[in-house]
Amino acid sequence: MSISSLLVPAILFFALGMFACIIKSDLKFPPDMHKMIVIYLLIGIGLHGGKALATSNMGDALPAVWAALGFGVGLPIIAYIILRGIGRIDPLNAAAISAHYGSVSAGTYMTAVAFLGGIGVTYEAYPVIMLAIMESPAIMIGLVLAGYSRKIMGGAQKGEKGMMKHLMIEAFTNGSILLLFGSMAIGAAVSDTSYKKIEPFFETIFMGALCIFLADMGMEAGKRLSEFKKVGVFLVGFGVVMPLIGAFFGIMVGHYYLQYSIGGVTLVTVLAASCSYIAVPPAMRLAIPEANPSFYLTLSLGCTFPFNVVIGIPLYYAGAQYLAGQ
Amino acid sequence: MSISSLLVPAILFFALGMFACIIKSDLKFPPDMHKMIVIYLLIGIGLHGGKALATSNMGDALPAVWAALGFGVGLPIIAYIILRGIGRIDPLNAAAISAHYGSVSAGTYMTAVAFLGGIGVTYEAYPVIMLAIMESPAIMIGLVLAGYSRKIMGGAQKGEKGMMKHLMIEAFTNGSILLLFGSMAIGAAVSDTSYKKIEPFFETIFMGALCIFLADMGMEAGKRLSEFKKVGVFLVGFGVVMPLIGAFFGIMVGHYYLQYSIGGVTLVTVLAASCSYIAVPPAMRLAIPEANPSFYLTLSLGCTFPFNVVIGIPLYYAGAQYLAGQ
Amino acid sequence: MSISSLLVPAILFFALGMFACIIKSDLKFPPDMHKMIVIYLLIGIGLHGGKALATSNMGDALPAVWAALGFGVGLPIIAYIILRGIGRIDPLNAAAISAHYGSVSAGTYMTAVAFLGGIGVTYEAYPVIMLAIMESPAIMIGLVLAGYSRKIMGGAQKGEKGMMKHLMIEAFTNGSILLLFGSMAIGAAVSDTSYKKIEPFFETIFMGALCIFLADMGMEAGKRLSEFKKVGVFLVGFGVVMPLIGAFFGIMVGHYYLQYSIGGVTLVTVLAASCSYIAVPPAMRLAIPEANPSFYLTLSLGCTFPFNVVIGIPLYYAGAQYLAGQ
Amino acid sequence: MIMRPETLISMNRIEIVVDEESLSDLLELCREAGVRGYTVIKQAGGLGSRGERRPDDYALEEKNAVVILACEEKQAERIIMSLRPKLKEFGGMCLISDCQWVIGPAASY
Amino acid sequence: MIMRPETLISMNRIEIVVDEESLSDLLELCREAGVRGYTVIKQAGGLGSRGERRPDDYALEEKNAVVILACEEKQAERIIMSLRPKLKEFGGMCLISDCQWVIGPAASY
Amino acid sequence: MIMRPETLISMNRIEIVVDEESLSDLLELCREAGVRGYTVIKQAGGLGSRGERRPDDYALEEKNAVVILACEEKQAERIIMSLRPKLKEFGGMCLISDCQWVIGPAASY
Ligand SMILES: Nc1ncnc2c1ncn2[C@@H]1O[C@H](COP(=O)(O)O)[C@@H](O)[C@H]1O
Ligand SMILES: Nc1ncnc2c1ncn2[C@@H]1O[C@H](COP(=O)(O)O)[C@@H](O)[C@H]1O
Ligand SMILES: Nc1ncnc2c1ncn2[C@@H]1O[C@H](COP(=O)(O)O)[C@@H](O)[C@H]1O
Ligand code: NA
Ligand code: NA
Ligand code: NA
Repeated sequence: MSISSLLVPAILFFALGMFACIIKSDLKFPPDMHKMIVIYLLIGIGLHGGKALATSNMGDALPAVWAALGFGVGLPIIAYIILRGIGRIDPLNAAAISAHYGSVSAGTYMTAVAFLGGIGVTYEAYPVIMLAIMESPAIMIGLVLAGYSRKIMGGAQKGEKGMMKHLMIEAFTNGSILLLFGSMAIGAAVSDTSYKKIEPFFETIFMGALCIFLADMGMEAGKRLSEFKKVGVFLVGFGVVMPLIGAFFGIMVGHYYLQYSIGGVTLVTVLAASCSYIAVPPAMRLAIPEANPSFYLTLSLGCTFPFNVVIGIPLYYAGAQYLAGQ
Repeated sequence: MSISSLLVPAILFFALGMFACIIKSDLKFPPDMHKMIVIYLLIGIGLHGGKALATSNMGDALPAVWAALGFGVGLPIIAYIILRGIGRIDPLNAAAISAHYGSVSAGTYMTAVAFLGGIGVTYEAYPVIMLAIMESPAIMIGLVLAGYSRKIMGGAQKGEKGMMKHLMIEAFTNGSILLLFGSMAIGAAVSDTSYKKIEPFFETIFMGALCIFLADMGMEAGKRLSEFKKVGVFLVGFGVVMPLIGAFFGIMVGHYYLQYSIGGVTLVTVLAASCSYIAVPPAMRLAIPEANPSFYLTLSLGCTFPFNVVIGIPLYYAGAQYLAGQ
Repeated sequence: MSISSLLVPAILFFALGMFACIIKSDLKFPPDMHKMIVIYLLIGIGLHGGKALATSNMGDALPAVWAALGFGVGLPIIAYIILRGIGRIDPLNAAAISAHYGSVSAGTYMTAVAFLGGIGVTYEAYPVIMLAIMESPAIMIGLVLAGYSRKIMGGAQKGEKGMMKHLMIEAFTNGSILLLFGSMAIGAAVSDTSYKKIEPFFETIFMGALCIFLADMGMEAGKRLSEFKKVGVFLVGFGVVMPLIGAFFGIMVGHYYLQYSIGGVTLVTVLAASCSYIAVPPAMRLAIPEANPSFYLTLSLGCTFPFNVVIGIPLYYAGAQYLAGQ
Repeated sequence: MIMRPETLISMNRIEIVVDEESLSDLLELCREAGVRGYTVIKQAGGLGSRGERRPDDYALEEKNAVVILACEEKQAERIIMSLRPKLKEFGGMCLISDCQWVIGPAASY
Repeated sequence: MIMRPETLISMNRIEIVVDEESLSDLLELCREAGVRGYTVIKQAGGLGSRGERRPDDYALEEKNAVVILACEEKQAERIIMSLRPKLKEFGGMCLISDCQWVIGPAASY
Repeated sequence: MIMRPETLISMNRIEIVVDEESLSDLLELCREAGVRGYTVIKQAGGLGSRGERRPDDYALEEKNAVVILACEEKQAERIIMSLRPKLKEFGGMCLISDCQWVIGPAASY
């Protein structure tokens, strides 16, 4: 694997976006462009995943589901303990931040797919199921942690029950999750002839569209860099260490429990290491209005996402190679 | 024709959009995305049609033009008689609704094209001309029906003449119609070498883009379902029966008068059965401000469009097969 | 070269857009659509250029750089002299207009690329560098001319220095320029395997997307036609003659100094003949607030751009052919 | 104001800011209170008791809507009284001030 | 208001809502009446005598524009007088109220 | 106004129009002056001493932002005094008028 094969266009565009932001360029993508590309990418990844799953044994997908639920529940608890125990972060902010780390970043996942594609590595069909599943439990655990935090703070538990139900519904009707699940179902249902007709749009041009998405994410991440001071050294450090902790569990589960190939292990690791910036932030804003959104957004978008895209993915891949004894 | 070949991705995405709306998901596509895709699809269909027409005998297109004008004038009158005679709908609302049924839905047409493509059925080049022609006469007839309605109601005829001229101009300078005609002209004019260069954008990825369009239409249709109560049982029923009446004339004209192949007859039937939601609603809002827009929009988007997309198209295709003796 | 080979779809779509505007159609593309396509096209042209440059000798690019700087500095001075000497235009408006003619229009450049592609003519990799370079010096010269104008008008020189620095920074951090340079760098850096993955998006469908861009530009140009009266006969004439003067220098430099092929000479001529409507207008609005924006925008978008797209490009190509003795 | 009384009618101008999600509830209440005209501006942002709300934030889009409503004093009172119990829940703000309606357009107040 | 008179100028604030299609005619009239400053907010929606107008409706986009205009009382009267005959045609609404212009920015009224 | 005093609080309504680029500076100043609530509408256009500004122009997008701010009279004075020196630089306009805050939503003024 040469250096030039590491220069995946998607990642370079991410760097370009970040660079534009750092030199204070007036480069700006229309907000709707970003939304459109996200919709497109989610459908594309769903269709592709669904098609792959249709040809594989559905029973074999079960361990992936368990792993996803395990990450969704376990990682936020670990994050919460670190934030409270080592960082002395106040309970509600700790709960809000933790929830993000149980969830996943579809952008990071797709970058990893681009990375593997760039170096010609194949992977299993199951990680995409994990991508679709992991957002919901993380929101639930975030709410449980918030309830716990409020209890230890002795505060009122006003309307917790109603909120719980409200958020559970939201976690399952969330647009991104629905789009991903729906496209997976469609990808699995349609005939090969039909799929061929939509393949040029959803697969052939996918990697190029991903570049534009990542350029935009780079600008978004760059914007958040300026908030590092407000967020503090500990939290910025957490934004780099927590993905590594997640990655440790991810690589172990991927290799020993799921027993996937190098590509598959890399993807599972990326899922465990990444953290949400789509469904979880609005849910936490609603569930824990006392928490400061600039904390979790800066960590997620300004810290963990860039770390995973630029350093994490090649690192996790190297780790997966090492475990596989290559 | 197996069940799975009926599962055209475009129609499944329509169902997904409707489902998202029914379970009250927060899934939402940017409004500009929809406009962009419509522009793209209209150009794509126009170019494709123009290219096909360039290689066919222009004289043979004339019957299609007569058929289009016949539908545009005849169907609204039938609709008006039903709405007034059976439904006892007040004259101005009846006029506004009727106009929609003389016109066509490009979205339904493209879904039918996707459907035929999915099962590998070919069709004539002429129906696309009908698509471009049918919007304008329907608006004119709507205006005539409104004038007639006002007369029988004994109301003032203020400024009818000026409005007539204004709307005639608008019917011919309407953006969508212009785009369709313009692209047809361009498709017919350019050389094969030139066409090859733009084909990947306007043809190869067309079917995928159509999926996103239909997902959005599904959400739009889903939103209108909640208005069924306001609109009343008769009108909802009309929204299902009227396309069937249109389809009857369509299939007869397509098979006996135009003598097209099964694919061509299906498209002609779809044109006659479908009803506008692009050029006619704003025209009627202007021409008949007394009419309640939620009536015609609910019928068009919430009733007739979903009916045609999900049930109508396969039904019309089966009918065309039956007539052709297959 | 037959007439039909001149009927490049991109140019026909430009005509369609202008036609829509002239007949007062309500056709309108969402503003964000235009921005998105511009972003896409700039990246596409950058990547393609970068890839081509990576395989060519970088030392050979130097003459192109000198030519670009020469055009950027020389053409505005010529324009200023004509505007002041013949047209008796007031100094500040003259300065603002002049700056535009030292710069380039990426849209015209891409149309020329489409034109050459349509007739199967190849070209050198270097003109794209000129495209990226020429925007900045033109802004600088505009500022110098404004300073000179203010001096001969005896006005106050308030804050000239600060403005100079501010605009210099802006000229180099301008989003479009950054996108172009960045994509060139990425195109040059990535491996062929990686490039292949993004090629379908950035190259295969490029020409089709360009059509939509040009349809929109046609509407924009059409809108400006109505301002011709306000701008006056002299300036409208200048908007046609100035590109021809630029073209003269362009074709000479392209043929005798750079010694490019017919395709390359055509592109260099187009660069010299075209005039900016992206980075220069906002810079001039800031630097010379006294100048009337409707002057330079009408000239650039309503006059020079349509002239170059419809008449200029084939003319410059014919000129290049003539010089090459074909 | 030296304009003649047949030109102007004394009225109240009510200006309400709420989350976009609460907008349809608010407008429903308004219509129930007999309001016959209002103007809505969406995509607004702001600062309030719940902190900043940014309609153009990338990951956390929070949009406000501004509702402007001109009506006669009596009607204003009725509206305010029927809105008040819900205002607490909606959050945002509700202002009322005096203004003159320039006679001309069809009366929609 | 206890602020000193050199800080504030008594003025009128005119607020007009019309269809976006009528906006350019309205602004043309304003400029003819000598208006030297106004602010325009587009993409507004609302309810009025012609029913609801929704700027974000899928099939029937109807947009209003809000024009805000600060000017001296005399100027306001002139504007109102020259606008009034057209207001009937434009529809929408036109409000006028008192306000104070905070001296500071270049006078554009 | 015949409404009871426990319903309404007398307040000032400040309305500022500036370029979108100056908006963050303006809001920074507001927050420094202790403002606890404001509403922002972006994408506005207008006419002023620097000519027309069009937010939807193709080649020359110039956007204004409208800031609406309700606060108590004393606070208003403080805000105006601390804004005034910068208003010249920002351009645009700043209006102040009287209004009533309808008690109900959490106090954010
Ligand atoms: N004093 C105020 N002046 C202007 N707008 C306000 C004020 N207080 C609240 N708002 C608006 O109301 C929204 C919601 O306020 P809140 O419910 O207090 O968070 C804010 O985002 C502002 O747009
Ligand atoms: N009483 C009112 N208060 C606020 N806005 C109004 C009022 N009446 C009309 N409008 C606005 O003016 C637009 C057109 O009104 P109309 O011409 O009466 O249909 C409406 O869509 C509203 O945005
Ligand atoms: N008299 C006024 N009434 C309303 N808005 C104004 C007025 N003067 C200026 N503005 C607004 O302030 C912006 C900038 O004004 P200026 O700095 O004077 O060019 C204008 O584009 C308008 O939106
Ligand atoms: Na994670
Ligand atoms: Na029909
Ligand atoms: Na030039």
